[in-house]
Amino acid sequence: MALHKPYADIPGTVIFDADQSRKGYWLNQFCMSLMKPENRARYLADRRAYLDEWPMTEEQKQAVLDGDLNRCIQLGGNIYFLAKLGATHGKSFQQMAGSMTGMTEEEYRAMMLAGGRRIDGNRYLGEDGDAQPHRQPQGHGSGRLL
Amino acid sequence: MALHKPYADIPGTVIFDADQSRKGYWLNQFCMSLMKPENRARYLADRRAYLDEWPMTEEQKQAVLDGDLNRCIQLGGNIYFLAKLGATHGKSFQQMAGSMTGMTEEEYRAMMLAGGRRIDGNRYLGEDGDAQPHRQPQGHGSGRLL
Amino acid sequence: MARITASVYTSHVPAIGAAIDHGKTHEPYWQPLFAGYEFSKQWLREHMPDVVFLVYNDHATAFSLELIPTFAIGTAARFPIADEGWGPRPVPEVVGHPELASHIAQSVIQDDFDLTIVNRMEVDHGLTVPLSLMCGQPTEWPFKVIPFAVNVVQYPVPSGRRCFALGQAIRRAVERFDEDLNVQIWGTGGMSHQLQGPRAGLINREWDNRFLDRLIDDPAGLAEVPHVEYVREAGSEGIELVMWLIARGAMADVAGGPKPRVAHRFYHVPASNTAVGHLILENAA
Amino acid sequence: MARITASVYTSHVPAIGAAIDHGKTHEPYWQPLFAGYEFSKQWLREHMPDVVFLVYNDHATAFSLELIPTFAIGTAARFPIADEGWGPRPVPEVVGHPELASHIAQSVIQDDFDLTIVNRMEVDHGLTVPLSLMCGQPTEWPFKVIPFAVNVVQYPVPSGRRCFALGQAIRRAVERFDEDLNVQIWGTGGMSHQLQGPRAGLINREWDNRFLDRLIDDPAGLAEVPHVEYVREAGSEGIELVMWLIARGAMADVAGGPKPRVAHRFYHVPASNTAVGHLILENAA
Ligand SMILES: [Fe+3]
Ligand SMILES: [Fe+3]
Repeated sequence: MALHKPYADIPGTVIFDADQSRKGYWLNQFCMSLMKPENRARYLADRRAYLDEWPMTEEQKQAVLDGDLNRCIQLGGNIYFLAKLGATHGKSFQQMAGSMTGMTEEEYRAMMLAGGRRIDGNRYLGEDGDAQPHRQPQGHGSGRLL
Repeated sequence: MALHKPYADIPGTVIFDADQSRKGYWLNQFCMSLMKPENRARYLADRRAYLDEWPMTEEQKQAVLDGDLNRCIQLGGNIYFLAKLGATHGKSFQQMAGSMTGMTEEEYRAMMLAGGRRIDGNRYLGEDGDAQPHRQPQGHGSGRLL
Repeated sequence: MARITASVYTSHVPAIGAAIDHGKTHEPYWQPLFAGYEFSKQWLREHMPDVVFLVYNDHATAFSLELIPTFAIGTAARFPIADEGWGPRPVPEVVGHPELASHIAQSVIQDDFDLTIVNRMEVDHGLTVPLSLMCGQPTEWPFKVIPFAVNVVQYPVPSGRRCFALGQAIRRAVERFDEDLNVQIWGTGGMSHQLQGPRAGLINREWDNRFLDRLIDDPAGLAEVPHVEYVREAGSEGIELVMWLIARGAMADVAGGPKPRVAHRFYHVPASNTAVGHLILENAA
Repeated sequence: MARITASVYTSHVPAIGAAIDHGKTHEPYWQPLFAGYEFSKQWLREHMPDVVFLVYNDHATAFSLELIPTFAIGTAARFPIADEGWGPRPVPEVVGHPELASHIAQSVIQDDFDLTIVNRMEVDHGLTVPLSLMCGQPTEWPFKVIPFAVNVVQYPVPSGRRCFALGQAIRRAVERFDEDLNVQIWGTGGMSHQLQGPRAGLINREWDNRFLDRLIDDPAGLAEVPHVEYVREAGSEGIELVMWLIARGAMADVAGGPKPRVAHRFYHVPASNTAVGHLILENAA
């Protein structure tokens, strides 16, 4: 492995490093294009056709169509790029982040109002916090933004 | 003076620092536009009209129309940007540099073949080398590129 | 001579900007947060700077993956407000200070910081939300702004140590500028938050408050904290906090002067996904 | 493990590219210059690298005044050839090494060099002329290239000391890369030349040759020379020579290894407005 990744042992977290950035290049650049209102309109009019203009993998396109942000992030997406996609669909950062936990919007909002997710048990893979792989999904949401 | 300029005492030389860059911003950006063949064609078809599309000062536009590169540089131009202007007119770096000395193309080329301009007398303003202000112009050229 | 009179630290959560823009600041959800900035608005009116050197990060707005500067300084005369996907925020354009910005760029590049100089850049919520929090909704911002964008999006981001040293270089640069200017330096972003994955919504009050304590009293020690601790303890987007060390490094005590005065300290959870932290430190006059 | 086996230094005068592209290399004006590179082409065939880390400066081509990175590393898979006003040079596209480039970027950023990462960039004569001089006119370049662009256009440019330290960090980064790669580092630009004003055409043979001597034997001392000496002694564009210190800093002796072997040294005046210098230094195997 070329890059040293001291962050690989954090549960429920993908660090946007050079490897992820390379993988997600066109997915993220597609998201950037949605900063222009005319592109947002074209995308919303025919999502599949707009996606097909970009050299993304079929998996990446499907993850976008599904509104599956966890999958988008695994495939190289970064949340600040994906935020343009969310905004285009009228979704807030809170809705986007919440969708990735498997909670409903109400469940996630309630967690935040109660002080947010606890750090205990969520520092290292293999602990028993609610962000650990064996405890997913966390709620009654669809896991999808759309 | 905000910027310290230890290079201010070198004869016949303008250093492209932040002050020059700010002054020459649009002059240089105009030159950059000539990297596109369609812009070169439009510029050559009607130089004045093309220049009038840019928020340059009238002095800058006139210096470009005159092919007066020394003046362009005093007004904030940088040689690497101006090179795009030269190239658009089919001129080489040697023709561009030569024009700024007041020599003819042949005189300048002969100086270079003979080993180039001497450093002695040309390090500090106030010495007596051939680049000093009191010894300009140096030859029988027009001082203009065009 | 120009001088840095104070530093301001604040989160820059986009939802805060939306709450201001849509007139929701008195709603029960938002009221406690904006109450924490009432002091700050008054303080700013009484300590109005000529220029704010505003350290923030671009959130994939001006900089896409085509080009990622570690440190970018805005030397332009004006900076338009970006459209981040909802249309541009309805706030005034940002007016720069090209002379001071260029002077700082020249000085810190000669001090071995490898800046990228930017003359054309739109600014996003990272820069405009702190302005709104501190100034409210004026028709023009009441001071000039030098935008200073730090890469905290693609790993590796600059280290805390590097940011702290950069702040010191910025202070030296400002003090060498001939014009008599009152300059504040603002550090923005953070505090704990994670916007992605099953760990989204992470908040770490204890770590955040310890960060505030150490930022005040032990910034040099705090600057040694490695990236991975920010990510592990404060969430993947908590890494933004390294930017606060740039502002802190520019304070007088780091160069042997007196300790800054803590004019204000505030902490609140949540704003959207995020813990909000806020500090105002004044240099002795 | 990847390793830096040699460093190559050469001027990158655009007229040299034009002479190659237009078949003028045997004309009397050009013949002495190209004769100086005959050895080098043969040497390269015998010491073919997998990757060349190519230090050059962009000449207002990829970077306009909108954005000026002090140090930019190309991490893309391909780099198209720029149109500098005469149409693009008729040479192959440049193929990058994204994995090694990203690895180096990560490593040197963590070593406190504030790089700009670039994934979309056209390359100009500063990068392609050295390739043509060393490789001739192949249909594909025989190795991958990591473009590394240094700002030497708008003042202040990075100091010699900074460049020399960066070279050392690059060497450490290369040696930490797992794949077994033969890497060369090339430093380009210079030697003495001035392209502007009444002092255009300046050549300083003595200073240039002293620079070559010290680059070989006393690079750390040479790295202390301030910018203004380059400009004063070697012309306003002679400042490009600071880039050679990046390549030199990456050689083994700087990290306590054996002195490099001088495989080739060449100096010629003129190429267009410029003094041409060229060195090949080999690390012990
Ligand atoms: Fe942020
Ligand atoms: Fe060059």
